[in-house]
Amino acid sequence: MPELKCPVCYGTVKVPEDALDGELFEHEECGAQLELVTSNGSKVLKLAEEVGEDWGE
Amino acid sequence: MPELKCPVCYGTVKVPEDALDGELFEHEECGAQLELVTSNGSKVLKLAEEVGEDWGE
Amino acid sequence: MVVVVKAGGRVLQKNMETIAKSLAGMSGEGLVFVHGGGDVVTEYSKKLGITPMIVTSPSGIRSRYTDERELEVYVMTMAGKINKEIVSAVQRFGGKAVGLSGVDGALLLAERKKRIIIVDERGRNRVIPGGYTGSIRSVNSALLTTILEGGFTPIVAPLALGTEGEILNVDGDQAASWIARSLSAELLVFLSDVEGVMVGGRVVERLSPSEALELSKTVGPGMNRKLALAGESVMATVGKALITSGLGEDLLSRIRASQGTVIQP
Amino acid sequence: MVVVVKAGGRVLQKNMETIAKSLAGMSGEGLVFVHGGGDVVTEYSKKLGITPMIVTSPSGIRSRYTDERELEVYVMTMAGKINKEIVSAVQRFGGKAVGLSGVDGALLLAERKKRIIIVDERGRNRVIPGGYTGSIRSVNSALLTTILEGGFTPIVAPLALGTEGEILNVDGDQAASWIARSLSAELLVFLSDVEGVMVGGRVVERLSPSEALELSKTVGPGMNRKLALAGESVMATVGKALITSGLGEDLLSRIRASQGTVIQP
Ligand SMILES: [Zn+2]
Ligand SMILES: [Zn+2]
Repeated sequence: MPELKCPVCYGTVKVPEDALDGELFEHEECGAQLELVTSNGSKVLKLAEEVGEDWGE
Repeated sequence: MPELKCPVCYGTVKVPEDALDGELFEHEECGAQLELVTSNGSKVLKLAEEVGEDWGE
Repeated sequence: MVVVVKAGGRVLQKNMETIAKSLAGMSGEGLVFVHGGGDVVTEYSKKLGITPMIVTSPSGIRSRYTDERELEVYVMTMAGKINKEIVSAVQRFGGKAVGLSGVDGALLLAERKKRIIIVDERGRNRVIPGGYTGSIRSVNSALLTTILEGGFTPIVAPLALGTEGEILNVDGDQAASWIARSLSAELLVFLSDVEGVMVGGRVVERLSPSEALELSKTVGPGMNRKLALAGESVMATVGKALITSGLGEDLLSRIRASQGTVIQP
Repeated sequence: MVVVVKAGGRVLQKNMETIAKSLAGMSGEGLVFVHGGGDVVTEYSKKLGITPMIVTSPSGIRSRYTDERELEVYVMTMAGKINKEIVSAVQRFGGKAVGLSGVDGALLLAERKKRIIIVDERGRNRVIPGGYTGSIRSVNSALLTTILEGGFTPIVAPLALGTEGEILNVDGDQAASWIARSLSAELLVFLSDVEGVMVGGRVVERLSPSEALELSKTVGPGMNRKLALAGESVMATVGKALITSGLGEDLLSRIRASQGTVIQP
């Protein structure tokens, strides 16, 4: 299970091997909602923002 | 070319071998608009009525 | 003052943005817009595995034969896709548009042909059961008046209610003409893909209603119907009819300047 | 006096004739009808070779994910097929109905989700680009008022205009609730396929708006949304909400007698 850096508290976040881009993780230590993205070919976590639940018929 | 009876003037109407049900013939002798139909297994002519041109988009 | 504008599917596909912008510019001035869209219906029929059947009447008028499955696609495409695309486009340009069909408020009442005459593939006249197409018999203009008075522009899809309450496919040109007559429109505009009625390679600029009816017997299919309807409308209650191009950028000025073929007493 | 009634696609498919007859019976009394029809959209998407994608939000709300092609089918099915079928059926029973969608007259304005959170097939939360679905933000009731004052019954398909003038898919229950609030409706009715809100095998007969909101957190999907919207509507400007069955023959008397779950202060 890879360990990535939390961009909010700089702590460590454990992410599953098979995690996909867009996958969300709440960092328990700081409460931040984090999103997995690929940046320059490597997986990093960024703060998730501007997301909501889907609505529609 | 089969000859059928005109139901209006009782004259003779010549109809092509390959005529289909619904096909229309004007009987020149009496001017009647006639429709070919199958009745009890044989082809007969009846007076065509209540038909118009198609309209629609 | 009421102006009724009709555009067919081909013109709309080629020039949707300009048409929507022009309609938005005339919105609130008593404008009623009627659209076609037969080509898009054909496209979706094909996608759904339905082969469209085009029939030709003994007088040479070609039209789509509409069975139950085709009617369904017709309603979805005309009153759903095309109508709402126009409505949203007009509103993007600041107009206040309301999509309707002849079914809504029993706006258009039509008679369905129980049996129709077609010229079959061997060129012979034959009677077949009529499809779900109708010939318009009356207009309930109450709904149109209500919506126009509310400051909205009705965008009308060519559907009608049959005598048994069933939905029917009706000709868009016919729908526009009936609506214009029922509202005693000042102007009825047919937007076509040519500059006007062409005779000898030139646009005929002006025709009386009776000249329009006469000429309708000799011009090509499509235009013959528009010309006859234009003549009949002006003979009834419509002030003036205009057959002009729906292509190009200057649509609004073409209409305001009556460029094209004008049918007027 | 305004009454807003909402029925989903499943109830409509099962009981179309009775519903149309009941709507005709209430026509002219300030009735607004909002319909769903997700199942029919799915059916046509399949026919057109589009695989519908259903997404589940982290709070357990399942909804259709609408890409551009699906939106097209959605518009055709909702605003075309289903809407015009209801309109023609209501008119067969003597009502005066006008089919609309949230796009017409800019009736419903919605915000599109640029990005949405879903629970993916592995049960994990993930962000994906938002489809063509919207969350309603405002209602322009001018068109509804115009049409109601004209004596017609609006039949509303759950579409809305997005902030860039694009057409969006919105939830029918949400549409009904927003419309009821904007018109300060006396009554908002959700026609469901059960007798009312069930707790312990029994219909809950009466709830205050805050009890409705509380209970909405524990009842099953579908009903949770209706219950929350019913509570919020009555907390705002709506007199009373009713969640009842849209099946069976006695629809009109069920509504008039407020049989089912009543949400009232
Ligand atoms: Zn952290
Ligand atoms: Zn004879």
